[in-house]
Amino acid sequence: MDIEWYLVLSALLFATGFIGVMVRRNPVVILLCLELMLSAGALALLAFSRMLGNQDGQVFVLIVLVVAACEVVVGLGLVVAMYRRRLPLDVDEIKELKG
Amino acid sequence: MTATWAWLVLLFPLLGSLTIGFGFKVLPARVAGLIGISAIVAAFICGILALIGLQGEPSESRHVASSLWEYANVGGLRIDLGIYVDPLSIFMVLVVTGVSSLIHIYSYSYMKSDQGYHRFFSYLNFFVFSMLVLVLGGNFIMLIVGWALVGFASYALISYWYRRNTATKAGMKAFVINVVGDIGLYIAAILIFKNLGSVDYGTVFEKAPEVFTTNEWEIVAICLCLLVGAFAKSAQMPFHTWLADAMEGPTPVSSLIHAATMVTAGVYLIARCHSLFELAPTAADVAAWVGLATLMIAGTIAIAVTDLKRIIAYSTMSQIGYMFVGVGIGAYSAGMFHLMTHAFFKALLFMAAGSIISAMANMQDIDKMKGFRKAMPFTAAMLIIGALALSGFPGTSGWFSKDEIIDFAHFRGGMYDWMWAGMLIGAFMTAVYSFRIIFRILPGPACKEAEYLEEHGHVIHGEPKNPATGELEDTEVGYPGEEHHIAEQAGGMKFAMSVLGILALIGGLVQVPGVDEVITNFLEPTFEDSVFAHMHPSTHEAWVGLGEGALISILGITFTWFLYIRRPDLPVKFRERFRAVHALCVNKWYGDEIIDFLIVSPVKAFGRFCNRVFERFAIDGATAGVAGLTRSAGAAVRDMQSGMLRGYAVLMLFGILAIAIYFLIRSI
Amino acid sequence: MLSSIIWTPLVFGLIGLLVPRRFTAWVAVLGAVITLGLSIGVLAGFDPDGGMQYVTDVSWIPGLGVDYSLGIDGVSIFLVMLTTVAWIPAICFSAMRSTERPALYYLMLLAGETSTLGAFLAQDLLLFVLFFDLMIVPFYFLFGVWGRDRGGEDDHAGSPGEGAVSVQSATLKMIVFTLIGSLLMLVGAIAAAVISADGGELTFSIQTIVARGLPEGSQNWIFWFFAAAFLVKMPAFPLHGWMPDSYRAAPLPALAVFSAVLSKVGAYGFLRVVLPMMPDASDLFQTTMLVLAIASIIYGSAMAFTKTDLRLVLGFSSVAQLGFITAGIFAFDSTGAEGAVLQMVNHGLVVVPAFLIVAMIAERTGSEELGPMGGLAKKAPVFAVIFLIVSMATLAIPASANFIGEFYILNGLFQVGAAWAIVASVGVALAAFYALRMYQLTMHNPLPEGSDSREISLRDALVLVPMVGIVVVLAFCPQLIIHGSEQAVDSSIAIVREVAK
Amino acid sequence: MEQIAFFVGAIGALGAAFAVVIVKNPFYSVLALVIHLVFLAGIFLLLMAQFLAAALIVVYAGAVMVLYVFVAAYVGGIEEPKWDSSPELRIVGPILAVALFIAISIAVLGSGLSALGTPGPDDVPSGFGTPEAVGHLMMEDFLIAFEAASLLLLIAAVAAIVLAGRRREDRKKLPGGEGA
Repeated sequence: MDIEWYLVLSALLFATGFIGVMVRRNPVVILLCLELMLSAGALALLAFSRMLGNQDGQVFVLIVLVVAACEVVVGLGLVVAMYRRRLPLDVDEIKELKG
Repeated sequence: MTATWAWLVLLFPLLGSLTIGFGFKVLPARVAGLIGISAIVAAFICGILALIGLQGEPSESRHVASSLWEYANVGGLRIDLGIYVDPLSIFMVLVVTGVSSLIHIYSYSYMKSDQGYHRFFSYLNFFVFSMLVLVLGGNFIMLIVGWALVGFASYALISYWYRRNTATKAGMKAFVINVVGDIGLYIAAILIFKNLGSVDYGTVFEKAPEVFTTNEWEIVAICLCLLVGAFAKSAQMPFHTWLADAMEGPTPVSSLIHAATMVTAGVYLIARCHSLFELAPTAADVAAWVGLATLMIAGTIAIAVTDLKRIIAYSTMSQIGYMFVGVGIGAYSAGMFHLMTHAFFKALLFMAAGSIISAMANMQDIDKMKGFRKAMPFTAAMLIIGALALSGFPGTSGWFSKDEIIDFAHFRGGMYDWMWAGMLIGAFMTAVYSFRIIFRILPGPACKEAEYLEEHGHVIHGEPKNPATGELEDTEVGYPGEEHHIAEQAGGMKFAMSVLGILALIGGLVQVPGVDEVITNFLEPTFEDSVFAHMHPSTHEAWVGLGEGALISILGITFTWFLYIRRPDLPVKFRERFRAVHALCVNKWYGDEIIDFLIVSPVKAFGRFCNRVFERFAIDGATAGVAGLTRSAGAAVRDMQSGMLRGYAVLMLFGILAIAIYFLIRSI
Repeated sequence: MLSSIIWTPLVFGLIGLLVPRRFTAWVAVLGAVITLGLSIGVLAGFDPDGGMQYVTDVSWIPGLGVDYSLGIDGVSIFLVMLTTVAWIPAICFSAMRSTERPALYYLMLLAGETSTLGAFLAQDLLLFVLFFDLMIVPFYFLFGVWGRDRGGEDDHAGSPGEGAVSVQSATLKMIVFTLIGSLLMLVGAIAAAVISADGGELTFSIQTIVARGLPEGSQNWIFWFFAAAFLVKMPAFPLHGWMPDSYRAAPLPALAVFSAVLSKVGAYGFLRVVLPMMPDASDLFQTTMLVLAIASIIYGSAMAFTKTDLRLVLGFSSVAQLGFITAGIFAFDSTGAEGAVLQMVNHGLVVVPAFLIVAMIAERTGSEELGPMGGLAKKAPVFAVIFLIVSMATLAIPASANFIGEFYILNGLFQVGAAWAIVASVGVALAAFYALRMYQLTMHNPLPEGSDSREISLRDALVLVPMVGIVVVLAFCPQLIIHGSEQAVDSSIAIVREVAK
Repeated sequence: MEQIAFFVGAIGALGAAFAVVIVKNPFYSVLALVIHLVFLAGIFLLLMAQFLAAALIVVYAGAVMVLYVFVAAYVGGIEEPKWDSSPELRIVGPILAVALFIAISIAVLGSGLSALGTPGPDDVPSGFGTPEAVGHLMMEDFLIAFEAASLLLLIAAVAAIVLAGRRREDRKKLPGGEGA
């Protein structure tokens, strides 16, 4: 299987994730979509790693996974905090940071 | 050697001023006064030694230039800290130091009870130093330096009693008008440098005839700029308004600075630059005509005002007008001669006036004075001598000097005959106003101050009042003290006035037409390059002129006698009848108002406009505009900052896409 | 050597943070004095005909061609001397009074000295811009933290006649104006370096850029980018909008050095950067610059004699004086430019004591407004004489070095056109009026109730007298400065004179 | 064989991804993501990344997703409100995403890398993608990155506790509230 295919798949997954970020309003789902985009990135990295026969890319992916985990932890922490404060779980409603 | 003596002439007054100034806490008042006097006397002696040294030279090389160090030198504009000694400057040095010595001696007694004794002598010595820089300076920049320093000293002494608002205002007026004159000199010096490549007297006067043709506009411009300086310093029209106000200063100051020396600097300037003025006859005529106008107008004012010191001040303006006419029409040595005799009799008049004013407890209005003849015989005698010399009574010094100028105008003829006529009218007015003082103050029943003096032997104690406004004085600071001294009782004053009285009487004998012409001969080396050097009225013509002068003077005195002694009701009637004329004269021909209207008000209005309108709307407006722009730009961006997370995502995507597309297009 | 001059003040400022509170001020004084000593050492070894001297040149950011390059010539040496001299009285004056948060205050003052010296000594365009921008930072804090609101409802001391000013808005105005100028100058500097490199090796060295030259078209806009920064800093009409408020809010010792020295950096920049680097543009815009300069003179003088706040009188008189300096520089004449350099030093030397005197007057009368003052000379003859000398030097009375400076400037202007000189000389007459008015309304006239006429204290006299002494010495021999700077000034204007021909 | 495996994995991963985006209930979204990750792990295997495939399943699909499930269950299956403040995003979003996809594809395929058209070199070092090889790299070449990542993880853990933990004043206000 040519590397191109993997890269195109990765691009598709990334775009799908982005659609989710733009369209959905539930923070949990947006976080999930971010996971999608990250995994797409990981896929691209692995594809290049395979193409070059170099395992550095695999280490990158591992780091990406760690970062993703961190992001999940913080993101979900925020979601829980929002819920605790009886805030609506809708990113459009949470806009106190506007200028 | 001559140069060394000349430098010493400068050094002594400066040292005196600094010693008194720095030692004001240590030195007893008497000692300070003595230091002041001895510094000036030392300068006078050095002046005489310099004169002897100079006379030892052959006539054609009778000028010495000397320089201490290079003061500034850029792009060919080299300025030396230098002096230029020739008969003219030595003449001025002797007049200045001589009269100053006497006035210092006078002040030593007169200012005795003043609280700022040290300050007074320090300033006075500094003034003499500055005046000597002015007359000795070896280039136009040194001239400007001296010119401005005397202006400063004059300011400091006019507002010497600085607690008086009137005094500080008068000082300011004098200073600012003099700075305007300084600027005239700046521009003249720049023009001279531009055309002649130097500001040194020697080079300038030598090269000027080669560079300029007669009445070329540039030389006329130079001379007119010099005249601005001269008019301002010598209180000629239209810069004359400050001199009368300058009488706020102590009387010795009026006597020294505003009569005998500083105000005649303009005459010295024209005489010094005579080779320039002869290349620009138009400018010289301007000087003469302005002098004539000033002498006549000042004469009318002097007849009308009633403040004793101001009458003498206007007479000073008038006499300087004569000098301007003299040096303007080419009678240089006559002009300088009149400068000298004027210094004698005008200083004398002021001293006598000071004596009377202290007897009046600082009142200066001649309407209130009467009958001092018996109370103050010595002062009265001196006052009469001064008035006689001023009005040109036959035999006195004023007779010889003034009539020499008048005569020269007639001698030149043509347009100058008009000046001759004008000056004769002026001479008549001179006699009137000088004897108006005499006849109002001396004879008649004694006023209460004179009576008090006669009975008690000391002057009456008055309320401390500002003589100009009648306000009560703040006696705590800069107060002239309980009493000034009067000439009858103070040795110093008596001595100074006696010497001046003698000089005023017989000083003219040095220059008697056909007999001896000391001044003319002495000054000849300076003026020998002049086209008028060998133009003199014949002895016969000169004596005819003197006869006319004597006639006018005696007529004037008789007329005044008739007016004030014989028919004292007439002046009042005149005043009633010609109310408008009288108002014009009393208000100094509205000179203050005209200057105020033409210059001061527009400048003030401009300042107000800048402050209230321009600053507020243009500058603050622009600042506010910049701030507003920033704010609205912020507002525009703020709207994009919606807090909508998804919106941000979209924007980010737009950005990513834009960058991607840019690189894609580039890679094609 | 030059590096040690630049950094010594900052080092002492930092030491001041470490020592006990009561020594802080004296550490700062020591730092300023050592800096002065170093600069005197440089002056002693300075050769007036030697061009650029004491050169330090270390590669700093090689990729961009930026060097840490210092050097001193006839123009900068006297401005460095002025800086190191001017800071001492300001610091001593503060040291004799208690200050809030002294360690930080002196650190800021000394950091200001470091950056100012850096601007005068930098020979690399980017280094110059950097120091130029750094200058404003310590003064922003000095004005913002140690300044105070003025002229409010009950603020008798703050000259209510001139309206109210808050520190925040004043400092904000100042920083916005200066930053806009500085940013434009940064753009101009980068553009100058890039354009002059023309694809070759990039360098910011001023001398190299001057040698390479800039194309005429680019000069025209780069000129204005630099001019904007310098004119704001001076400040010149009509870019002085920040000045009145900041001057009123600022603490006086800091204001003294700010007005005396920082304004000169702008004029210095014209002479060091603009004229040699952009000769064609300078020639092209000569008339515009002269109009601005003359407008500054007239406008500054007119404002100075209508203002009643002493600080504003001095501030607007600075506007007028800087107008003279700019006019002298843009006359492209060796007398004019030399006069301008002389005047920079003179004005700096006069302004420092003037502002400190204002502070002392305020201590006596509790006010900085001219109206209700007067009569202070009553029991303070020495104080009055010092102020009199300062006022006379301010109005450039002949016999002061200021007069020689002004006279040379007028002479230079006259070579451009008589009308310029005549209009400019109106400023001389107005100066006489406002300087004397300032002196008279404080020292003369009756003493009002509540004012305390008190002689200057010995310690304050020790601060002021040396400054006045320098003014007097220079009055006797301005040639000291002229001789040292003539060659450098001539070389600064040589290129533009070529072009102008 | 390889192609079949790829297409199965690709279709499964894509389908699950769409499901994540489309499904209304967040709980189902989480489950869809788990499915997506399983298919993705298969594709990882095709790329000779055995260790990562395992890590993806164990750490991600296992541990992290459990966290999601907990949170989704905790906050409840909230339906999104019908009213959308910016409905145009429903159209604009996909269009932009497609544009992004096209841009990335052009960038990748048009880059002219000749190796893209190959399945990659055959002579990969032995043990490519094994835990041993990755572990060596991690402990030798990328030690700092590894340590940094672990620190990041620690910080994130603390942050989560701070964020989700109940504040003291909250506790005072609601003494009977749910424990933190």
